[in-house]
Amino acid sequence: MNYVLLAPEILLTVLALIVIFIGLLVSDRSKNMLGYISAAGLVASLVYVLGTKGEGSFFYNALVIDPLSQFFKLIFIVVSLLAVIASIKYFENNRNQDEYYALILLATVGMMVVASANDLVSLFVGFELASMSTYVLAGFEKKNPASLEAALKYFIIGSLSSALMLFGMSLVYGVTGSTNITAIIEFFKANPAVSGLDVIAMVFLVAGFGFKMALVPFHMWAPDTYEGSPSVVSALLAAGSKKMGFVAAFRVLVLALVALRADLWVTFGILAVITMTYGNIVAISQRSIKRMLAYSSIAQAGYIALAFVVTTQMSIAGGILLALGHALMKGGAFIAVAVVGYMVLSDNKNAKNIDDIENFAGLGKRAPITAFALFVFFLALAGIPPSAGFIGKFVLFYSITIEAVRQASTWFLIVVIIAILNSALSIYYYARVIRYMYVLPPAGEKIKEPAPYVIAIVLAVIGTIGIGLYPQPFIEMAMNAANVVLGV
Amino acid sequence: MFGEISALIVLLPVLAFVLTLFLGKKLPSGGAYLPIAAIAGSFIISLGTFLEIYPDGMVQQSWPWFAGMNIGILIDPLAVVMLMMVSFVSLLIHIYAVGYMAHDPAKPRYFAETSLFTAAMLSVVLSDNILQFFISWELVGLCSFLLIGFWYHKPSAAAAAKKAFLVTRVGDVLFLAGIVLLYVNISEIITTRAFSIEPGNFILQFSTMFEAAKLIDPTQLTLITLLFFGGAVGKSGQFPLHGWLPDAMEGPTTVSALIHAATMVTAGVYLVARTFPMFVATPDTISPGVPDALLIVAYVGGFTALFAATMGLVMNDIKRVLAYSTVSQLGYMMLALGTAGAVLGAKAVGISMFHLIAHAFFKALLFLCAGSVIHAVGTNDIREMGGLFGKMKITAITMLIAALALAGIGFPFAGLGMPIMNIGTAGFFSKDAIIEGALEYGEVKGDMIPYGMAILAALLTSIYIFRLWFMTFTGKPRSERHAHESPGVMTRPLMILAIFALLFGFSQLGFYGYVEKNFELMNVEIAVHEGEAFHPSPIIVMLPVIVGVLGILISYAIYNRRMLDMSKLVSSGNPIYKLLLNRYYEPKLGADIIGVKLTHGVVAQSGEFIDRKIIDGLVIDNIIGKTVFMLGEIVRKLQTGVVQNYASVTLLGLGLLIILLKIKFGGI
Amino acid sequence: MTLYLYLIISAIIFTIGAYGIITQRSGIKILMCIELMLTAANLNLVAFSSFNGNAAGQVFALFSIAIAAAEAGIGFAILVALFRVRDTINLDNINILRW
Amino acid sequence: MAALISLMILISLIGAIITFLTRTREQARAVALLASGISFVISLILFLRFDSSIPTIQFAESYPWIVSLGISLKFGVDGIGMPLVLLSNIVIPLTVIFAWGETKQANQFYGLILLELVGVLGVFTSLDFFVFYIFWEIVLIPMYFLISIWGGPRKDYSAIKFFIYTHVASLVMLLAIFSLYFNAWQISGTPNFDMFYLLKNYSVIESSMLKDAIFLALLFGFLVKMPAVPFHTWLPDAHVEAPTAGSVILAALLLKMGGYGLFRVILPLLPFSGSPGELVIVMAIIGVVSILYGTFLALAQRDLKKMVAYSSISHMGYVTLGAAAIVPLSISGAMYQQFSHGLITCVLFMSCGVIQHSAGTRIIGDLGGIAKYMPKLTFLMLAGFLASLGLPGMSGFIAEFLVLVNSYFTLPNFVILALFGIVFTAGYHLWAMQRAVFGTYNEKLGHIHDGANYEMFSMAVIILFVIYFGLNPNPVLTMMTTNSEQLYTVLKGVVIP
Repeated sequence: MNYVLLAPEILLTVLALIVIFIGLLVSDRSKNMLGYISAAGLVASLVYVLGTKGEGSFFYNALVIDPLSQFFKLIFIVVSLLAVIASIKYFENNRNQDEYYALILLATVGMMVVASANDLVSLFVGFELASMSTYVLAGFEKKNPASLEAALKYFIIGSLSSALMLFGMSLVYGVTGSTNITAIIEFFKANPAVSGLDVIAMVFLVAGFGFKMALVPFHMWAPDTYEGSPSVVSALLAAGSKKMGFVAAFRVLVLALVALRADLWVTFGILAVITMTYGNIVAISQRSIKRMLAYSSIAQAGYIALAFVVTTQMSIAGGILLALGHALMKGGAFIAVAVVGYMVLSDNKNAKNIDDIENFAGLGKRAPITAFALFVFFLALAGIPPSAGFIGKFVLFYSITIEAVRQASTWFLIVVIIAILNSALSIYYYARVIRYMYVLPPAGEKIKEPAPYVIAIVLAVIGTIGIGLYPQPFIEMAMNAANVVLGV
Repeated sequence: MFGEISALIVLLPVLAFVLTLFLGKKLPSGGAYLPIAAIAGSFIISLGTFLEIYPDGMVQQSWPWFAGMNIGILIDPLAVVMLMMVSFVSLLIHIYAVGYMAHDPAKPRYFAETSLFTAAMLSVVLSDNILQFFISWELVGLCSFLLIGFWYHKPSAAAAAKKAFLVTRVGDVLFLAGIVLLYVNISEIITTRAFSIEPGNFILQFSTMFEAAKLIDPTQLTLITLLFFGGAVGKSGQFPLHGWLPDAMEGPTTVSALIHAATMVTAGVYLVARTFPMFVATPDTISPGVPDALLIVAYVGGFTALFAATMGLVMNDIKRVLAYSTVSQLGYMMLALGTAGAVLGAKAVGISMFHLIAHAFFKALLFLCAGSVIHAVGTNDIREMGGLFGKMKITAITMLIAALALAGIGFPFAGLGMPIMNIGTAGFFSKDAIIEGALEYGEVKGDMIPYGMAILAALLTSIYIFRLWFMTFTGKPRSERHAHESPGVMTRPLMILAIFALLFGFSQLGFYGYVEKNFELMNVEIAVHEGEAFHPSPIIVMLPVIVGVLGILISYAIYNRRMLDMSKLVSSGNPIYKLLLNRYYEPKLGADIIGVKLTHGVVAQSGEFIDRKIIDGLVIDNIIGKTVFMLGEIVRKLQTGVVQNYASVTLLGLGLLIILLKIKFGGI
Repeated sequence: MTLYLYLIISAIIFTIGAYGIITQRSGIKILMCIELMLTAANLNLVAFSSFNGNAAGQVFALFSIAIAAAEAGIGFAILVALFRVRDTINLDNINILRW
Repeated sequence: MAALISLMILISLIGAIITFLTRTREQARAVALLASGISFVISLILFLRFDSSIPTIQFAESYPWIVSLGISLKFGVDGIGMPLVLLSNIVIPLTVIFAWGETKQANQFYGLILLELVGVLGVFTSLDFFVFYIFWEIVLIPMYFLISIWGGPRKDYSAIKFFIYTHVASLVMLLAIFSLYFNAWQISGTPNFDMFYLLKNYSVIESSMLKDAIFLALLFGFLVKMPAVPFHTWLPDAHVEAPTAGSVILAALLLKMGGYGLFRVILPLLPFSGSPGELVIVMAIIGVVSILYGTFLALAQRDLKKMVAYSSISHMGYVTLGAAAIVPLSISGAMYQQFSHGLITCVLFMSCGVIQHSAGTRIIGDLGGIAKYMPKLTFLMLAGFLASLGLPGMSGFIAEFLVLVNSYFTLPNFVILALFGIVFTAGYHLWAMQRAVFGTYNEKLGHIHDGANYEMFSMAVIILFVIYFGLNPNPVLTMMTTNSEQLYTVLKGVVIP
């Protein structure tokens, strides 16, 4: 049992403390370096995660390192990295940077813990660690009422659902007599008779995770929070902590349900379909781009949730791939919106609703890199090849189609057709923004896009297209992860 | 050696077309001499070929084209006489045009198009397969379209061009359908009846068609031939597709002379003559002993001859009179093919072709004379002419000759059993033969209707043509515009044509003998439904001439001597006169009602409505598009922004899920 | 059957909390309701642990109590910050973000 | 010389990227012309070295890509793809020349045109269904921009309609591809996206319902692209709003993708589908309806360009009909119709463009007598219109003749219906010419000038191609026939009720 495998978590935790500590000592001026430090730390842990192969379990099997956890850690670290890099500019000369970066790092650690949690306790702790850090981050612009309102709503719904989750966990513990997931699964395997209580417990867990995943009907907080929070934080939330819900669901629900032979596919099917349709339809009528992105990420959550409908290796691999893709695309998109915000503010100090679609007019001329990046992200989100979004959807839809074929089930067919129509529909609002960026005349002169933003965005673009052009390794990783999920 | 280079007959004018089109502007008189030289070349080669193959030779060349079709040359008697006529007349008219078009800035275009036309027409004549025939046939139509619309800035000209193309197009589609049907039938008998095409032959070659005709299912054959005839009806302006030809007079007069008198319009007749064996082979279901196809050809032809002549009586536009006369004469040719074909077999082709060529000469002459008159007085309306005889003698005399030829004036000595040969104009020989054929048909098959129509048409013919001549050249001038004789370049062709119009008739017997051999050369035997020997009484023999002369006298009396006043007759009060003047309301019916109102107004517009309003507007835009947006607007309002509602939605969802699963699993 | 007693009580507490969250307007009260719900869960854990005869549940409860405390702290912090800019913590008026 | 095809695609792609990066329009258009020219040369080499006597794939290349899904970059052409590759490479350079005077965001404009080239070349050459689909989708994006940046007043509506409408179709097609892929995977146990492999294994699907579902899904995907009535309504809008170059590419190349799908995918599947006879009838009905419907709607149009748009619907109907007739020569005719319509329609849309640019309107009623000031255009436009109405001696006639004659064997009644259309086809072409170009000059137009030389040049070149392929169809037709006969060997069994 070599704790070296936990090096990333440890590194980041320590780094968070160091950042706060430095923050105490140095002057506000020189706090700008903290961003670079934390970025460096994230890079280091990313390299480590990519580099190490081994598996293992720690703390009486409360944490495990396996393909699933590694894959999601990859996602979380990448997203936080993007957020941090962007923040170097976004929170430039902010005198609370130290807390900010520390919180981001802690949130990352929390997500990573969830990714590798194999015990309800560690799962809960990780969940809460990530949640609480992000509550604060969401409200980090203390003078901005929108930001605070976002934080408040996020906090209230978040803590409500963590209460639900805890309640569900308590029931699970009550039924199975253990908090260790492996043991729980064993128990369910041993006596699969559905007693009703365990199903209720499952529902509570669904509610708890569904809050993070922003599945309808547990999504209500998401649009407001994503809109109100600082764009970089929205990036972190949409791209990162959302996936936390998924990995938790993969870890607990899928296994438990498989063990229980309680096929909830109808439930999840309905949830998924409603979620994607809702997200797309509402996104069409948005003028605030951040809000539009929020709804689009609800829709994406709907697509990913299709993985629960047919719990096959293919479908779960597809879900995981789409999660990865979505992390890159959404993260990048929010950061791009941050650039636009920067642009608008540099035009006029006290501009209101800076992410209004009008501000995207002629972006192609004003901020070419950002515009092109957004163009890529949007098309990828719409599932146009070659892109991470396409690969994810491709595998996901494929898995459901073949289930429809294999079981000759009309319902699966209907589900996948609805999904298809949705992704066609989504083109509408993406294309509208693209039109604003490239077709309409610019509202101001060309700006110089700040280096940190550009780096973050370009990284995201490279990731999005790279996965689309060479998905081979990622598909393999996803497949292995899926095997873990299915306990094979 | 001419046989080998016979491809040049077509290629020379094509070359001339290309050169004139691109270099015409730089050359003197719009490069007129290029086509003239080229067509002269074609004429010489045709002549040479004729001399080579006379009396019983043929030229056959064939190259594979695409998908089992071929391009080829077949110069048999039928083709060679036509070749000589077309190239010769075209040559004369080109020469004439140098003078006639002298002042037109667009000369190069004119000469380019006419030489293209000549090329296409020649290719129609010498093609050895129905596909190439059809293609050239279409190109001829194209040139006609271009040349009718030569003065495209005149709306009437543009409209006429369009009408000509569309109306003939109707025929062409039938023709095409015939080809399709033929192709399918031949390939079927290849499989079913073990019919084989020996190497070197191709599926759509005439020779193949004639052999296949014996095997093809009779009703199918009738259908095919009638579809072909439909094409002929379109091109040759037979009823009911005759309407475009009078309108086509919007083009330059030379064009009318070349295309709408001498050559293109006769292509329809030529088509029927070409595929004559198939017509003869059709079964006789309607009237015993008469192939159905021929019967229909006969009736359509006869009726058209009469029908067009009636309209010729009242037209005031000099060219329209001639146009209707052309339609009527083409009717005669069809009539000949139909009636004589039923009783005399292959001889009918000779008779019809003879009239075709004679008609080509005198009708071209008539048009060119008309052209020179128009050139002189600057109007088309014969009511504004008159008394021109003194001013333009050559034109007047040549036109008189042509008129006599058209009226078919002569004296049938031999026909009356005298030991002298018949004396008369070309038209006399050719038309008499046709009427005789109709008569014999009537005698043998006991059906005199075609003959009656022919005789009546003959009478009207001579009336309207001399009405024209008298009103133009005699009496006192009705316009004070100073007219003068046309330049030599225009009058010389007139004289040459006049000579032919006078003397061509005497080649009658030789011509018959030669052309009849045609199908024997292609070793296709034609079943002749011979009746018993036939000796009409002298009066019958004289009848055509008599009616001709009678017609002349009538029109002399009316239009020269003014013996009876026409004003009552030609008043708009007279319904018959109105009917004729409005051309039996054919333009109205065809163009306005069927063309514009029905097709465009009703069908197309309703289609547009369905497409835009229902398929697109209703389904795509409103039902799908609008609903989505409305839904979005409604659903987004759920996001009230009040956090308690969010919480309630969350808990509500939780409750619903629990209930759902309770229903599913039960328990507790 | 005594287990069910505990469960019923915790269920009642939980429901009260849920009801409160839906109906209350003041942010503070809503925080308290959330605490109630967490408490209900903790009660469950403890009860189960004593009936299952292993300590995991109580450990879990301890963790969750600590976390609940932290959560409350953050919650109050946010409310205070909000009060500074909006002069109210009546959640009905805090709806600039919507639709 | 093995990698000619990928070289061709790569060059156009690189050309596109460079074009995007150029600063001035001179550079942009020069680069675009160069790249497409090179690509044309390569396609010419391919065309000349192509052996039309064998129906198999030639110049095949294959590079592994996504191993775990059995996806690899496979390229190659046969008698079905080769002519279209040539067509694409003829049309694009000439479009660049035609649009030589483009000033608005020139580098993007030419770059997008090149991207279209990349897309269509990919579609016509890729033999891996996954890659095929990717190119199929990529094609949409440049066209969306071409319409929505350089388009007319209602460009937003049309562009998005085009995008979503066709995207839905391709997604439906994707589902069918999934099923084929899964089916093949089940059989062999190894994933493989090879097109022919998937098509081959279609026959072993048990449930005929599933077979028909797959078949119809694919058919739908292709028919929308073609477009066939009633899935056509995106086309007129797209054409009316698109810039001339966009319309040209859309009509000449993008529509051909649909037809290509028919020959490459639909026909090989047909005999194994659940109920082949009925499906043939369905296709035939769609084909004939498209012919007549397109004709009559063209007759009803006031806008010249919209008329041309509907005329392409009508012409593509022949492709469907010929394909449905499953007679070797009718299939060749349908393929030839694709090729010839691709050329002819360029001239028509270019004429519309020149008129729009010079007279400022395309409404037939507002024009009139422009031949007076635009002789060159009139000449070329007339040639194009005559070719479009199927005048013999032009490529269009050969195609329609083959389709009509050979379809008569199996679908006589449909052919008779189609023949009706011919008269009206001539009707609307000539009527439009008469009202718009001939007649007295409409003075309200002010002083108008003839088309620019580069425009006239590219139109003239295409006309020459049209005439050449009308007089000598063999170079293209032979390879088509080779393949259609090979298709026929499979299709023989199909009986049409």
